[in-house]
Amino acid sequence: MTALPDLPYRLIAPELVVLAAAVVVLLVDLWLDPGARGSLVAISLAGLAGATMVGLGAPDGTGFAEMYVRDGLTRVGQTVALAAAAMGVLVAPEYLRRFRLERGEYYFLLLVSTVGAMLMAASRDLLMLFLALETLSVPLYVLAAFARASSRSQEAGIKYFLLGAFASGFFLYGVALLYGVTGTTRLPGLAAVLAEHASSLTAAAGVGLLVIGLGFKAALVPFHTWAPDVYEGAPFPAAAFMSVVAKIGAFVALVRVFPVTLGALAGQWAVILGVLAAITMIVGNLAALAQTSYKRLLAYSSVAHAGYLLVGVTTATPQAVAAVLTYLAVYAMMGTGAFAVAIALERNGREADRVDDYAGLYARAPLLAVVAGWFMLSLAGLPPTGGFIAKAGVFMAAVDAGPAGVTLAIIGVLTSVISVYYYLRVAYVMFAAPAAGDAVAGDTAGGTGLRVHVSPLVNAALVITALAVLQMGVLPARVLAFVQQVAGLLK
Amino acid sequence: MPTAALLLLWPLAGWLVNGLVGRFLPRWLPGVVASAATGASLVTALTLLVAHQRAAPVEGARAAVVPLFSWFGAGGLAVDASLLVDALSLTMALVVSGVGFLIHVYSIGYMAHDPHPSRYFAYLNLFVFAMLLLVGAGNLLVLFVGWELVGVCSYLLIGFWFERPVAAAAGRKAFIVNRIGDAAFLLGLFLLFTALGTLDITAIRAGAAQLPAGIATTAALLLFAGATGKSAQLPLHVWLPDAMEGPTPVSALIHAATMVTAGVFMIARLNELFVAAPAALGVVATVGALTAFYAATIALRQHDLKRVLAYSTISQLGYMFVAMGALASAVGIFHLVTHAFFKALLFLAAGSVMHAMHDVIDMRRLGGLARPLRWTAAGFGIGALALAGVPPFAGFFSKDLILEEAFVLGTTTGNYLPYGLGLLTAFVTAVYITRAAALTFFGRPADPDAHPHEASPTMLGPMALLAVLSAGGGLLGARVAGEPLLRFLHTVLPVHEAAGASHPPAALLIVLSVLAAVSGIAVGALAHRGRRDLGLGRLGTFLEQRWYVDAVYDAVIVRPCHAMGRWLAGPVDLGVIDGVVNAVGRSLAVAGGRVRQLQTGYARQYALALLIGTVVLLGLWMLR
Amino acid sequence: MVPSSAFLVLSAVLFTTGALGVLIRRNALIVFMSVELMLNSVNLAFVTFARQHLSIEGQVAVFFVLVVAAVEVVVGLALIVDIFKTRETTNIDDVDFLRG
Amino acid sequence: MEWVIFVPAATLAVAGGVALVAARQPVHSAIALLVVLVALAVMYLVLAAQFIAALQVIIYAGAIVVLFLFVIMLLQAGTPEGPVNKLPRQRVAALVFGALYLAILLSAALAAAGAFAPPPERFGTAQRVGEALFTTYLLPFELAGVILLVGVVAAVVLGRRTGAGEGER
Amino acid sequence: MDGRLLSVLIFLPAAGAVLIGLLIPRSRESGIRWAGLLTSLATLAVAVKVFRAFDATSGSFQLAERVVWVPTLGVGYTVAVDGISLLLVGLTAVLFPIALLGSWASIAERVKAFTLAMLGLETAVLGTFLSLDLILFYVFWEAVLIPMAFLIGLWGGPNRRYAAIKFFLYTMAASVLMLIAIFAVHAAGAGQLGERTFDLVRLAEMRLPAGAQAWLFAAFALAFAVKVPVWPLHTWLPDAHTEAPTAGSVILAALLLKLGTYGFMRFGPMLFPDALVAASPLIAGLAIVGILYGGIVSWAQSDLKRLIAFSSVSHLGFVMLGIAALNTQGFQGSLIQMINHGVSTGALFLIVGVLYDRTHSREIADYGGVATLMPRFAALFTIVLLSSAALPGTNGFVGEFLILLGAFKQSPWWAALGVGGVILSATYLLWAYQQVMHGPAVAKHQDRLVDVTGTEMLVFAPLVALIFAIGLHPAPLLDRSAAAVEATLQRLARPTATVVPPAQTMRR
Repeated sequence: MTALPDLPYRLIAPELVVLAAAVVVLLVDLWLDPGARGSLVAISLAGLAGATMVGLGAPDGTGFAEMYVRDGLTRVGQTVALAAAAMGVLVAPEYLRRFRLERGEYYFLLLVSTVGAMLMAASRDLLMLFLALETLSVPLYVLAAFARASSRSQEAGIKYFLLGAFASGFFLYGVALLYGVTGTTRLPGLAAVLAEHASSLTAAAGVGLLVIGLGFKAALVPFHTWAPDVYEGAPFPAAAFMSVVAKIGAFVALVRVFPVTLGALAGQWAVILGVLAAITMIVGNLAALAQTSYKRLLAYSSVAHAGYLLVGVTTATPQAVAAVLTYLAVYAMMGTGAFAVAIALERNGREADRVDDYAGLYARAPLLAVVAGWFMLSLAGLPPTGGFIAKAGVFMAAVDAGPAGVTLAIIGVLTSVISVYYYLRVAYVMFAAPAAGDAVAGDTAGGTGLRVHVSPLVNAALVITALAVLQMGVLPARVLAFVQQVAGLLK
Repeated sequence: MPTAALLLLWPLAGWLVNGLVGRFLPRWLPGVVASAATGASLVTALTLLVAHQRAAPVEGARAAVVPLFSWFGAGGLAVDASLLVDALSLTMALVVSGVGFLIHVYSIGYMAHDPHPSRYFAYLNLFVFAMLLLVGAGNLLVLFVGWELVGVCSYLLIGFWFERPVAAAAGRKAFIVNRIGDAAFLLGLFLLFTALGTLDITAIRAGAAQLPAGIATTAALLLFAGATGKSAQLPLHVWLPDAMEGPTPVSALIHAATMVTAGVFMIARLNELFVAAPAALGVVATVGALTAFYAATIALRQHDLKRVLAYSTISQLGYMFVAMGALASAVGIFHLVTHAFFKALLFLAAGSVMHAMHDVIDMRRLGGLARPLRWTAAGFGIGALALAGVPPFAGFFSKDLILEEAFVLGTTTGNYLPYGLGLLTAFVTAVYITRAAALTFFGRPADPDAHPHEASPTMLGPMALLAVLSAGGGLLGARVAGEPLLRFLHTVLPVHEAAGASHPPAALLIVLSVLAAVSGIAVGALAHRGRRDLGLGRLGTFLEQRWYVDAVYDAVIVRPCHAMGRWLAGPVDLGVIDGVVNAVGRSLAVAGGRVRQLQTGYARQYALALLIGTVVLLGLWMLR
Repeated sequence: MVPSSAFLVLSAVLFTTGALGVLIRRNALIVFMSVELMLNSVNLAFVTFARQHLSIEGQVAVFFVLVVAAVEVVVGLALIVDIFKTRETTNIDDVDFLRG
Repeated sequence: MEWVIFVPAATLAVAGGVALVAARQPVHSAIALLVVLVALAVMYLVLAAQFIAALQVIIYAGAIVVLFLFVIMLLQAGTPEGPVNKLPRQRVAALVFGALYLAILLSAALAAAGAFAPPPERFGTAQRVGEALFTTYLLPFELAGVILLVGVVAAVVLGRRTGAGEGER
Repeated sequence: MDGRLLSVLIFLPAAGAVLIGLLIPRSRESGIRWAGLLTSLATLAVAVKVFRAFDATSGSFQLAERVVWVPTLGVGYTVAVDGISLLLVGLTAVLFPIALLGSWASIAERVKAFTLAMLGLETAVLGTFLSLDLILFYVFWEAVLIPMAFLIGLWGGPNRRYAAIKFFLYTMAASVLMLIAIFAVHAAGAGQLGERTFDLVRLAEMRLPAGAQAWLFAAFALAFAVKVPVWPLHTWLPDAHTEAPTAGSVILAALLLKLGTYGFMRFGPMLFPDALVAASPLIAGLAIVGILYGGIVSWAQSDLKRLIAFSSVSHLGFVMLGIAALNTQGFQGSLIQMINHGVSTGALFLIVGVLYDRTHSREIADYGGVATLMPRFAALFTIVLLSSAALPGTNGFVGEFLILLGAFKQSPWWAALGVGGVILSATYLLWAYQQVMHGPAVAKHQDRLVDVTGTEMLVFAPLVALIFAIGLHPAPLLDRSAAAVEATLQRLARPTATVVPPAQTMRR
């Protein structure tokens, strides 16, 4: 009978805190009179905040038989994920109330999914990674379908689920193959053995399948097809949350697997990832051009951003990795912010999803319009927003890395120009005077049926994200320094 | 403040006064102000002359440079606005301010009923200022400033009655044609600067001799091209006849007496440069001669009295260029002066005719005016005789000298064309001016119930003075009088004894030119007795259509350019250049639509996409 | 003694069959069963490699796959039931409101 | 002598797989799935994974397939797919790329194939696997628990009756 | 304040915008107008202070401020002024109050947004002229686009949306490649200088290999050329000009186009001297094409604003020609010409604005005989027109003269072709003037064509003053820029052996 191993629970304290919060939410929800659901939000936020504290305090180190590692990457990834989750919580309640979706499970699922993302950042074992991935995904499937009565929401759920399961099949087979070659699923061991079997077909296929599994979550073309439909169908706050948290998880994992673990074998995968990045940037932006639904537009934009992020992963220098993490942080903020704007709006009692629904927003709520415009600028990567710093960082790293990087960077900036068109179109609609054509059927006599739902929480989310984007755009030094130093640890 | 500066300041002040507050003054005042300003300049010019004479004996060449201020500089270039006071500039200044003053006075009467006197006189003063700046400039660039400014003034004054589209168009034409010349002038200027490193006229004159022949010739020709624009020589003469749309005094001052002579003056001013460029001189003389003849013939068949005078001006300017080309700058200037007198006189007379006939100027509708307008007629007569070159009137002396010099040119260079054409032109000149006089003043009035009345003293006075000058001005250059003007000018424009110049049989030449003049008058008088006008058949229409030059320009230059503009603006700019830009945008949008169609909404198909992606990706990966 | 290649071939075949099922069948239930088939083929691969490397990891992996598969089935079936309630169909092709 | 077991089992598995995919009725597919599962359980035994084989039978055959059958009954989804195929070219494309994919997979998997050494004592028993799960794989094991919890909650969320007009957008 | 004079200058308008945005409600329109105007005037005052503090005798960068901005990337907040940027800064500070005053009446709706956009734009433009850090420069450079696009898109003419998008995307598409080039220069700097920096002065100390220079300069040049705009990259300009509101057109023509020419003058010699020298014939060629093409096409326009837009293509062609001459006269001329074009074309757009405010028509055909109805206006128009046609005595002449002289020294043919533009400018300007102002007064809009008001006079007064002041006494400007121009041109000298010509030093 072997003794129980040491269990460094301090290492996984942040995850435990969030998990605890989730369970508490579940329990409280059971015997809570449906008036005081605010406490659930409070608990969730408290959990997330606590986890952040603990996480920043927790020591570096590995544990659980090398499966779990807490290093700079973990720390940054988890912090970003937690922040994104907090925003996700903030934007939810008012919307859920408006559409009678108030249920404690929402927060439970959200929190658990966050735990999944956090563990993806920390996994150093492929099986562990697989389970983290599922912990991230399964709640998202449910969140997508959270508005059960709405057939669109159901459709989002089933599509996301079906394709997700399909993709994880591929991922798993990849794990199996790598296990077959190396006899282990630990990333460090894997790297060591693969260094010998550099030319092994199995290894190549295995790694490739991993890319597909993670690429699916990250919505890389051609594994992105679920994203637009799911975002559109899912309830707004759910879409907001999944659009960022899934990306964070997936990309931190990609960084962990490729630059960090397989950095030595970059020659093998850099080209492939580069091609993927290029296709993703191009397709994502082009498709977004033609969208009339705000959610779909953001969906494709998130695809495009995945492309930019992947440029960083491909470049794989410490500088690039730092840039990717920065980008994730900025994206988390501006992405949620962009969704939050729409969540605060309602057109004739519908959720305001058509871009035209925002006509005359400036006349109705100038400040909101300005904030919205601000997020659009940031998403488009124009100075002086965080979006610019993020993109600049990635492309700069790419250019530093040499000709291939330059090519990617050029594709990147040119496609960003395309993106400017559809982002500014939204801003333009908001600021332009509501012309006759903009009026939506059933508009009240007051001109437009645009209603703004002032909710302190959503406003808080808007303010925080907007300021974060500003901070990253104007005074990014400290954040970048931190991330840079973190990236310095990887080598 | 140097006295020379006052020369410019008076009209400048007059311009500012009339331009800024003129509208609020009583309508008679602007004219007085303007005339006073010009008069003051005249006085200043005279005092300068006196000072200049006192400074030293006539023979010794003297040029006083009066620095005003440093305009601008960059790198090696330094442009200092300065005035150059010497015999040449003084002569010109006197002519400009003198004739200018008379015409100002005349205008007071002539424009008495015009609604915008202040604007008119403001322009007039501005012109005088610009012209004085031109003639007084000590720096080639400053000269160019005046050169352009007079162009603007002429644009403004030709188009003074801009309600009439014809006038507006004429003004524009004048400015643009001048601009073409000016462009060439600028290039010449650049060449001089790059070659000599300065634009100071004195320095250029000093350095010209050392210039390589090629550069000197090129520069001279470029500058001459500028002169053809300003002085209405072939091929840039087309604007001057149209300029007659302006008020008649303007035609007298600008388009006869002063501005158009700027080209001649400029060549005199840069005499040494042209001396250094014999080839260019040949061109100058030839172009001058051709222009003289060409314009004279056209004058034969014009019906508009002022147009007759306009072509006559072009023709006479041709004479001056012949003189310049013959290296007889002083003579050229002499003719410039006399021409200023009699041509101004003729125009003023024509003006008084218009005034009397309520702006009718078509000679076919005039006639028999000698009786009602006897003073005017007398003035016109004197001017005509002077123009025809009948001794002892002013024109005789100057033109005769020019012909002599042209003959000398022939003997030295073998190029007798200038002399031949010159002589022939003398005859034609006599004919057309006689015709004009006959049709206008003699015979039976075309319109019996018109009751013309003689002009006011303010108009007759200047005419009288000019008549005197036209009659006696010849003395300035007459050998009998000891050629005071010529000797005066020789201090700046020395006589160039060309190699192998055999002295011409002066007496014979005089006889010839007098013969040409007299016979011309006779022919003219006989041909147009009783105001019948001979049509000369085909030739007549050919001349009447000004040798079709304007038509050709219109067809070959103006229309094609405009058409090209439309073509470039439409098919090229919007069609191709902008088309490409828009095409890019559109193709992107289309691509976006395509990509969007791939998103069919069928989960199975998404799964297929995923599988295909996987196959391709793994394929690439493993095949590598 | 059966070589590991035999088992691997079998697993590959099964995986592909399952994938084809997902791509070709329109009945949501059959599609899910095809997914299960894919997962099972993965398990076979794991067990085979575990035997080959004589390391227990592969078998442990199978355990986790089983758990996840169970959860997925629960979620998936719940979704299908929901959709059936609103659309009266189990045909995955009828779920195509969202597109573009 | 393992071939004697392997060949029929493999045949069964493949046949079951094909049947699963090809069956007109979900019920038949479910049965086919069951066949495959059992066949694989046998394989596991051959591969010295007794415990896994047991789990296979208990969890899969015992729980999952049953769950499928329940739902099939519940929805009376016994009806075959309608004749209309909205994606005519899907099948061809699927077969082509499926074949390519199979090729890739085989080449990849076979490259990793290696000889079987005789397994050590009690390899693949519940004890061995259990030890691994509760020592080395403790964290994933706990995580698996979390996932199961999520499954439960998901069932609750998606399964309970919907309130009036809930989520109508 | 003196220590941070330039920062104050740059951010004063933005600060004012923020305050206005927060303190004054949208309804108080006149209050907003005044606040905006006062802010811009205050900025002008600071600019005057800068002029005072500037030492004309030195060609080095002055009043420098450098703050480490993003140490990890080597990005710094580095601003400083030299003789070249000084003049453009002055122009900017002068023109914004005029533009704001000029739109007093014409901008009726969303006054607040308009004012904020204008002030934001001023900060961006000033920042672009003053920043000496490549990233900072790029940030301001792009920041210019946003308010301008909104000015066009929200207060523009009927086709405003198309124009705004075209302006934004066209110029942006060209600039992004510059960003990549900036990164490349940065990378090269890291290699050669052993220091990760975007500091222009620092980077100018290295001399890149000719091949690299060619590519990188191409990327920079593309961005600048589109802004200028150099033929054939000009087609965004007519649309933008035509649709933009008067103030927008003024700023666009007077300042934004200068960003491009300034870019050539600033970055070409400092970072890519060899490439610039090599490319100068090409630049000159395109410039000449632009001069003639712009002139001829203007002549064929039926829309006043389009006509002026194409005239800008022609005038900016002169500026490029002067830059391509690569000698003192050329550079000085280009610099003066930038100012002149700012003044003259700005005034021309205001002139059109006066007409448009009254009749809401830009069609030349709709006018005729206006001079008889609006004599004072006619006088203004004539002055502006003559200055735009480069009549001696007005500002336009000095610039074009120096440019052509500089070009002539480089190659007589450049000048010979260039003077064609002098003729053309007279042609189309006088043509347009005659169509609009001369002839009998047409009945259309007659009643609405009242002569210019006092306010409008106030708008034009400073411009007219500048037209003559620069025309008669340009020395103050030329003297201030002379030293800097010399220092810049020094960089073009091929380095003898390995010694790199001294980069412009930086001092407080």
